[in-house]
Amino acid sequence: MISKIVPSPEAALAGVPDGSTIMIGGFGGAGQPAQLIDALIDQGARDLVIVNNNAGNGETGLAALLKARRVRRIICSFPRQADSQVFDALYRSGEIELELVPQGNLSERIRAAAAGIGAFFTPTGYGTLLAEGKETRMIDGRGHVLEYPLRADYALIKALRADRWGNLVYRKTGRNFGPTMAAAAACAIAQVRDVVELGELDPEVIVTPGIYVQRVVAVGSAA
Amino acid sequence: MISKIVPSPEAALAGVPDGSTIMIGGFGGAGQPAQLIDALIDQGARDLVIVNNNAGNGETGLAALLKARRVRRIICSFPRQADSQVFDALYRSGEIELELVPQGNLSERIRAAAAGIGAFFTPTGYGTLLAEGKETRMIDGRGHVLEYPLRADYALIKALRADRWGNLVYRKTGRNFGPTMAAAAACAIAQVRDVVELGELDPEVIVTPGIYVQRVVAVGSAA
Amino acid sequence: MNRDQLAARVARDIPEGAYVNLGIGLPTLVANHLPKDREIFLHSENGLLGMGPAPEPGAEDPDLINAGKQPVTLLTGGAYFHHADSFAMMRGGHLDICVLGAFQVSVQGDLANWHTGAPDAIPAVGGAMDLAVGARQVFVMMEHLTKTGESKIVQRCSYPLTGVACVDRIYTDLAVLQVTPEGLRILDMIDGLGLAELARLTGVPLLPLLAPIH
Amino acid sequence: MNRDQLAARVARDIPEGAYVNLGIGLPTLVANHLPKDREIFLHSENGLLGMGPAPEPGAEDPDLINAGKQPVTLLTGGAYFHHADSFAMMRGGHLDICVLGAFQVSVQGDLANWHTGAPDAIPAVGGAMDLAVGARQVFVMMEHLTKTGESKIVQRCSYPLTGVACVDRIYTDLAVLQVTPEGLRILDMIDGLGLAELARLTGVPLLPLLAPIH
Repeated sequence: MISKIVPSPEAALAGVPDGSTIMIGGFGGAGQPAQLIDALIDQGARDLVIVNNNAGNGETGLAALLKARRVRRIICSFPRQADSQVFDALYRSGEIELELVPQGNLSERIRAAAAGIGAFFTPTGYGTLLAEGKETRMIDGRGHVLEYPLRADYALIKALRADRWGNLVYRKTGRNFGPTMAAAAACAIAQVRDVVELGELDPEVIVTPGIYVQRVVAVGSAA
Repeated sequence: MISKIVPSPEAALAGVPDGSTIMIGGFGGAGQPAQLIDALIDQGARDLVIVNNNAGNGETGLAALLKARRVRRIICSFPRQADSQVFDALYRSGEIELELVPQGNLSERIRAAAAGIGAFFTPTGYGTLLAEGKETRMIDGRGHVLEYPLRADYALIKALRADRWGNLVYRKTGRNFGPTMAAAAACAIAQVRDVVELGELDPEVIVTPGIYVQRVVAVGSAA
Repeated sequence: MNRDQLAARVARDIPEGAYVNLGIGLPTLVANHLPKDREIFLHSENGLLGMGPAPEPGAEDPDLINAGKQPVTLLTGGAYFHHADSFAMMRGGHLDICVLGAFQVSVQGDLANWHTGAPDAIPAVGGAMDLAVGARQVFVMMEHLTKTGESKIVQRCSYPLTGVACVDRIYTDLAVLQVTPEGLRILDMIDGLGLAELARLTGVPLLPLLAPIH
Repeated sequence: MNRDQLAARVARDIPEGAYVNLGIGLPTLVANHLPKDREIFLHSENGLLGMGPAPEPGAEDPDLINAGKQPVTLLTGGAYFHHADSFAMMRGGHLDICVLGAFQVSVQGDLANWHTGAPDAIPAVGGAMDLAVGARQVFVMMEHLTKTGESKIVQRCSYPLTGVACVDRIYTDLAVLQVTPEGLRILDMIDGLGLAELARLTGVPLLPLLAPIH
């Protein structure tokens, strides 16, 4: 009998090696896998490449991971915010690399990795600083930039409910990057509020089929 | 007050000009918009380009449209079947053009049109007859073919339920091409079993948001 | 024209049934001025369509926020989707209108709104470039002049671009201008401002109002 | 080895927890032989994961079919999705195994299974090319010889290709062969068949069994 349920965030993060590329879901607080990020901090892997929409807020979560000097490089769309002081300081002192990607290209590169697309031409970013050095092409009279898939070793995401096969449903705008990051990572780890019995999730309504999920941990309403 | 509901299949097909490119959903009988196809036959537009997974079965539906000599060209993945005699005869006599596309490339080209992707490299079909004449590229040591988006003037699809904003949910494997075809067409027309009040479709569960749907017709359980 | 008047002016041009994304900052104000008798569908790029107003105090839901990370509500009939689907919706040309703030807009419709280009600035782009290229019509909404009195409408942007030739219309506190192949055409001006004065303040050639558009 | 024995032989090599697509035709038989004590997830490219057996007569649902357009059921815990998502699942390398029929397989693992190449044939490809490139392991399941006694395992395919160097393992009524950079290695043979006889029937060089694999 297959069960992807693990007993704790610690167990969920077991075995993450140094140098891993890790996608972290969430947009603002919505969909942010806070317990998994804390477990990653405790777990100790370093020299990480992180993919997230932002680059940490305040002093907790992703910002705390950065502050612990565990991240070599961050790939994101919107690092600078009012409370991104940890990232800002590391960036200004040259202690972290930044790859800035327009948000839709970030999403689509993750989706391309999930979907086995080798590369794609997108109009987003054409003619801007963020396309410098990239291959471009006019298609139907419009400028496009060639972008490549973004894969990860791990994805840490947050969903609402899961079953033992790893099927997931999300809650409101907490869905955001979860489904595509899960599918783009070799090992997708989901923290959920509840684990339910197989069959309690309506097959019409499952957003992430279990094929994309390797480990699930229930964290209760703390999530 | 916005309502995309139209009173009949005839009204749903009003104004389709000759020469239109029309996507038709369905895989086998599942998700096949039979009433809309019949209404297209009645409507009279000719010189059509049809996008469908198949090329008609038996003597009804798409096969009847073909038999009426209304289709100039068909873009599909699996034309030849035990009961595709109408297509077979037209093809052998040179009366219809065929563009044969691997099924996943067909889906992904429709999705690219919906998603504003200019072109994409796919491994599917590389090194085969269906890639002849196409641009290819090695990416990470693997051969890829460059494929372009497939857009349509109209999409005819079948869903289970809709509301007046055009939000749709589907039923089981009847979902198939519906969501992507709706989003790839300038005018997506959905036949549904039931029209429900706004708010009766759970926002977590809507598969096709109304932005992708222009006309909806309820056909009852005949669908 | 103050910020609310400007927001009301933009709102007036959004027709019933339009699918609209309102960018972060000044454009957000437009939501407050949409005519109540029109059904207009607001999109937020973090994954919702049919965005409603801010919740009552105390009714905020941390899982229901907009692209500016502010708590919002969902209208009856709205829907949620994931990020890649949301940006596909934007990039695919399905939104009728997006309204964006700007540092500068050029006469060709080039947009600069994400980066000052200052050497020590930490850049952040978010969804700005996707909105710029994706919507059927891109409206820019901004002050006509900088705080130091320079025109934000320019022959050529000096700030790094967000998108090339992507802006369709510019709404400022002084005028409404349409980007056309011939140049910027005046659609509307505030009362009491003359064409010569507007042209002087703007510093680029302007084509006069052709005829009333409504 | 008859068709059912062959299907049982393939089924034996599918481990618990595997995500598997069984192609149309002969591979469909594998489903009947999967060990009942293993949870194995069957995918069908028209948009379901967790496919169950055929329904009882009279319980067919026209909206619940497989890629062969036959009525099927959904297991408890299964899920539906749309076509583009389904092919993304295949192309993205998420399926552990797909089992395909074939006209020919070459020693390099080239696969020909969609088109005879006959000049008057009407071609039809369906999802064959997507399955060939997408799954982590591609198993081919076929008769070793054509009806006229020619080997279907060839130095170079004469039929049009479905995919290049995509096959990992070949199951026939005579043997199981692994495609390796050094050539085809024998993993298993039916009782009573000698290596020399297998090599003679096959007509291409074969590498002998190294050691028991289990």
